[in-house]
Amino acid sequence: MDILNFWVELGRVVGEWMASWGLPPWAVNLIADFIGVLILVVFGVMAVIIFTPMERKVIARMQDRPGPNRVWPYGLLQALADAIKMLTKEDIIPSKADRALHMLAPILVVIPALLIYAVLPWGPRLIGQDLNVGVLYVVAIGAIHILAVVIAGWGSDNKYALLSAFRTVNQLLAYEVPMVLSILAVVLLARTMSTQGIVEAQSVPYLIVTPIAGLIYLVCAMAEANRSPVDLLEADSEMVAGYMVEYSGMKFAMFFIAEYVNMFAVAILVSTLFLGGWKFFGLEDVAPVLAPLIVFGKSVLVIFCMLWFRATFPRLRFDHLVGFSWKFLVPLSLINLLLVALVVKIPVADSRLAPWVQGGAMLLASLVVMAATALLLNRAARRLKDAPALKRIVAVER
Amino acid sequence: MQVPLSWYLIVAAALFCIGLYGVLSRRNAIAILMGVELMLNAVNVNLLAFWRYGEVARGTLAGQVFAIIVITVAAAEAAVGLALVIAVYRARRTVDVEEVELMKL
Amino acid sequence: MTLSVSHVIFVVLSATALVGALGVVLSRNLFRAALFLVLSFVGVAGLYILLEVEILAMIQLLIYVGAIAILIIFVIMVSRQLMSPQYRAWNQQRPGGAVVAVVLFAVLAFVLLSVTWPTAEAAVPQDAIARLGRALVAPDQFVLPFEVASVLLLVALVGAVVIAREK
Amino acid sequence: MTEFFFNLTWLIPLFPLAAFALIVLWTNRNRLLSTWVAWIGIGLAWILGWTLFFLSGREAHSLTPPGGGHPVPLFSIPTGTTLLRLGFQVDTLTGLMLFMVPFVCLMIFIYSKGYMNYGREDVDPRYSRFFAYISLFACGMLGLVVSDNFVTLLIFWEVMGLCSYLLIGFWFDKSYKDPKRITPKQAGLKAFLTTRIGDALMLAGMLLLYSQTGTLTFREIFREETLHTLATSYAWGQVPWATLCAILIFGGAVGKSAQFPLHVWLPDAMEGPTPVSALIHAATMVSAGVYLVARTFPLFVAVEGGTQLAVVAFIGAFTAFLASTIAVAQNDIKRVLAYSTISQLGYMIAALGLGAYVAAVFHLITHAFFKALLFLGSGSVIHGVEHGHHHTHHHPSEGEGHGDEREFDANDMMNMGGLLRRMPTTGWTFIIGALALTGIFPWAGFWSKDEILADAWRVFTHGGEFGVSMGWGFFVWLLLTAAALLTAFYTGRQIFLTFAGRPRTEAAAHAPESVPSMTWPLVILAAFATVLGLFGTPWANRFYALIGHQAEVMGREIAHGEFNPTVAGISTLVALSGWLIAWLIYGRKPLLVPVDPLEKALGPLYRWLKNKWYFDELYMALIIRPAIALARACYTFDDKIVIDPIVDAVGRFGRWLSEWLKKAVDNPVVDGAVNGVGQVTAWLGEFMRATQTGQVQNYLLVAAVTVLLLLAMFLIRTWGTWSVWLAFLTG
Repeated sequence: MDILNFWVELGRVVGEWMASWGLPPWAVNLIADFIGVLILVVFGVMAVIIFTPMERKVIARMQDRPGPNRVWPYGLLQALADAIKMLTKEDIIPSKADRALHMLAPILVVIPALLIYAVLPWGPRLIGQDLNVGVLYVVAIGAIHILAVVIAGWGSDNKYALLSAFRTVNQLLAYEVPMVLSILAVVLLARTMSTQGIVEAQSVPYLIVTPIAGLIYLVCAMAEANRSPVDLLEADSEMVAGYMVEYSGMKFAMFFIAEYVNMFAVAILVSTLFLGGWKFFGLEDVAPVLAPLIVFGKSVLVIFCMLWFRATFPRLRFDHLVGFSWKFLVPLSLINLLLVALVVKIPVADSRLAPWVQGGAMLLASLVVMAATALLLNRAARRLKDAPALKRIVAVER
Repeated sequence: MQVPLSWYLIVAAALFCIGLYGVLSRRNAIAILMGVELMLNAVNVNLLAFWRYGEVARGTLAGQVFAIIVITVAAAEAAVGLALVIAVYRARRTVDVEEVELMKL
Repeated sequence: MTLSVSHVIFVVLSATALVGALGVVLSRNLFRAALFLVLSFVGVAGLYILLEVEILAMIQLLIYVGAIAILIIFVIMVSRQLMSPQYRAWNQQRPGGAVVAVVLFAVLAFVLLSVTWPTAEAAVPQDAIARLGRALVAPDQFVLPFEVASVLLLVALVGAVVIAREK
Repeated sequence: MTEFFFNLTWLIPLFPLAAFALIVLWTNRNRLLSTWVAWIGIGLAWILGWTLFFLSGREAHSLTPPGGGHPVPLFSIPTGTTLLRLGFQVDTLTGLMLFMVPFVCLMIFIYSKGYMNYGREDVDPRYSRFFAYISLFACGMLGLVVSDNFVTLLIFWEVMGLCSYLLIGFWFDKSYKDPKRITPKQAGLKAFLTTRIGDALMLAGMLLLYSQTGTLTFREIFREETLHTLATSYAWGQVPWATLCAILIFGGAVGKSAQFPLHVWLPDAMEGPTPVSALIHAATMVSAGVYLVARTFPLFVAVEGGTQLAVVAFIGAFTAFLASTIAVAQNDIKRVLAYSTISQLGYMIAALGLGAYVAAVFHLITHAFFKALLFLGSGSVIHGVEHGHHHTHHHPSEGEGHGDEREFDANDMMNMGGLLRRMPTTGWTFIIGALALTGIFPWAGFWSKDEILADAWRVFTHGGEFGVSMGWGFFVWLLLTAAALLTAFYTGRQIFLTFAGRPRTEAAAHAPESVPSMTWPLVILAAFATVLGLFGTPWANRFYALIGHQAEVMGREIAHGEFNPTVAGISTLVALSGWLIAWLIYGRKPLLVPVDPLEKALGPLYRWLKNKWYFDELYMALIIRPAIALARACYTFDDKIVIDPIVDAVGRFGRWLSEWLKKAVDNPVVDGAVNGVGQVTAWLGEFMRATQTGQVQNYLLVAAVTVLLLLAMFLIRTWGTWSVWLAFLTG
């Protein structure tokens, strides 16, 4: 048994073992698939247990306070305690709410979050299902997530919840457009929509090749995953808890789980699309057994960045948020897409050199565009600063 | 063993007729729009089924392309239609197609 | 006639689609109707996967569920007071519509069942998506409809903004 | 290369036309831009014009008849069975005109900037429009000289007519306290209508030519056989077509070149801005008449010793004398020059009437330069005096009084005096122009005028080439020599009154020298007025070499003008004595009060001359009043006696008829039908209305049912052949 290729070998061995019981092949496949799904789901849900303490601790450190520290050890099992508390809470359904929808929403919100894990690559040949439309699948599944949130908002018979549902449609649709466009840039570069194929195509991480797409995707992914500072759907200070306001106990836990599962999925997607996935300076070829760890490490890095954002930036105003997408991200991602489409058409005689030449050209163009963007933003900001209305506000504040 | 083509076609026909019924009998403009979407879906099922059972052998792609264009048209139709609904609703506080009859003598 | 897994899946999916469709036209509550619409769309997307056009299935989910259905729900939420019981959901020609729909279905089913349809012998090529992409922009194939469709989208976008904008 | 430039001829009138369009449509808000557009337009025309002039001079041998000029066809208009070929051409005569016209125009354009007070607060409010008009004017003249047919020639001719109307009446809002004095608006109208008489004659001549020859292209009309046919076929009696057409076309020239009896418009045209006067009376419009005769000269000489030449010679000589006499008694500095122009044009016409083709064109060219110089100089003087007047108006001095009770006239020479010290450049250039005009050796006027007189003398002594009788030669010579004397006299009078002595008004005392953009054109034109004559000396006559062969048709040659010491001596003597008389009267003892000593000396004759031989009054009594009276009579007849009753009767009948129709037909039949149709429609509408619910879903249901019915019909109809249909579907 090849220890360096442990995961794939393990699957093969288990399969052979089951076949030795005399099961027909389709049953073996079925059981294997079931086991795989189970692993992925459990692993996804485990994200809550891993990342809740991480978030609380990291943010606490950034805000110069200890964070949870009662539950052993160092408060790291706080999540478990919370889970137990929630499970024991009373399940409340508002009397005038649409009961069926109210019940449906928590289920519907978890399902798409977990469905995404089907196409996340953990290593060479280590993937739930290598769909040839992988990233499109991810985006499509995201649509169901929107639906679930809207249902939750509608089905609670609550003013804030309904407002949150409106916001959901607005925000998530707005951020879906630049997200798809930046993914499209990656697809153009990799010439495939399969997640596995995209990882394999990255001789250099795409964050370096097309930083614009990467950053846009990160921002959009945060908006889609409803992370602070762009968590306008549930903004506590504005609409209590948004679509979750009427949910309690187990159903609230479902939303909670979904959020972290989503966040983890997004982090893995970022690392897959832009950070090279399971590739790490050739280590994955030497020891495929380490590939999942590489992916996990990268994802943790991404999640750390998200937490960092959360701790750093104040929450945006809603019209600013939506305007930022339509007026800034969409045009920028369109320009970026245009750049990519042009660059991949650069003719290179030596096919081995092609990715390097194109990548270099792409990076150069991206830097130019970014510089131009920064310049334009600076201009706009300065103009804004000189605007009479703003001057008045500044004067009042002083 | 494959599913016969006629099954798809019958499902599509059923989908189409249900959508038609919705379009014919609903009063709410949004509901009518939903019926239209159902009918378009039925058409798409037909297109893709015919593509799978006929065109694949010839290696052409007209069915898929046509389906994509139908989806595009559906999206455009939904956008404009819903914009109209919103405008009508804002002006007249109703989206009942029988009450929107200012042009009628 | 032997039944296989794909037959079962087909039945499940088409049942989903048809139940969803019936829900759309029969439910009084428009919000639920829209959700049934989503269900129907998902069922149809499943049918597409069964037809081995995954790309169209994903587009179906993305556009129909992610955009059109959500938009419809949005408008329904905006005009939510119209769902109170004092508003009539159906018009007078409901029975007539039902009869027409049923008869039409009967005729279509009769015709469809009388015809011997071809079966799919050929397998779907591996590079179907790439070929679809190329066909859409190939000058000798579908570039013109493609461009016309994009112009249509643009026009619809601008038109929708203009129509729905508050004066 | 030559070919290439010749083919660019069509550009020449296009440049000023483009400038006109640009100014009118776009730049009229920006004065400086308008100025430059006009300058560039005429400047390009000038460059191209001189290029063509030199090239045509080099190619002179190939541009002479019978081949004619280099054709530049533009387009053809189908006229029934023939084609009317329109186009341009270049020959040596055109080249010569292209030497003169655009250059003088350019000088005038440059001058106009200063004259219209660019950059000062009293800048003309229609400044840009002025440049647009003069650009169009230049276009008209340039187009005229390059035309190769009567149609385009007439078009450009009329463009100039329009422009003269617009420009003479440029200050159309000006009015005078003196009701008798003609206003610019009236002057423009007068110029337009008077020249219109000539134009009508010319149009008649053209149409007759067309009816006889079937063509209006010069090249084809001036073919030997065509001319021969014209000369030998008779309109009526013993009048050949050639004579008739020539006289009619000459009518156009009489109008445009202000010859007796249509000369009355030109002095009044002085109401326009001075650059316009220079443009009209030196470079363009009046030259057009002479050019027309020169261009159609072959037609004039087609008939040996015909009446037409006698008419031309008589009118020219008489006009030259008449105008010079009137000029003696004018006080308006520009009117003197105007009559001088008429007189000099008379010289040219008379020369043409004697067959002295080269001399006439020579004089046309030289005259254009020195007359432009004189007009611009007088404009500069007027401008200076006006500014002097403004100056004193702003700072009124106590001693000056008479400027206030009557309107100050800056054109009046009696208000000037002693300006040579105030305006040296203007003064000296004006004097150079005057010397050229009076024909003092060696200035240009001497050579050209002398050639005319020498030719006249030669006709008297040797007989003319074209059957012109000797008597005409003497008559012309006598009148022209007398006119030369008068010319020298009134020119001297003008100089002494304007520049010599002491200022007679405060305005003249404060008159400033004009701006450089006005004086530089004067200097340049003065240089040309000085040297131009040297190209036409009898010993080395370049002009003869250039255009001498232009008029050689029907096998006749134009004699080379030879130097005649007798004639030259007489004319020089006459000119000097004119100057002397002027000096005796005005120069020796400068005037101190604005009263002409001539008035007392000549008595009634002076009044006769001052009132221009009472031509205006004569025309008023003979033509205008009768015309108005006739119109009145016609109106009365029309309105009161014949037309009105008829109209009334028709009206009454119509009313009666309609009343009857209404009762008999309309009410029972038509109304009934209309109402019936309406009722049926309304009833049908009520009936059909039920189906028009306005509900789209209703329509859709109907559509669905229809589809179902069709489907059912199809199924039922093909029931028997069901299997065939299936086969069709599956196949």
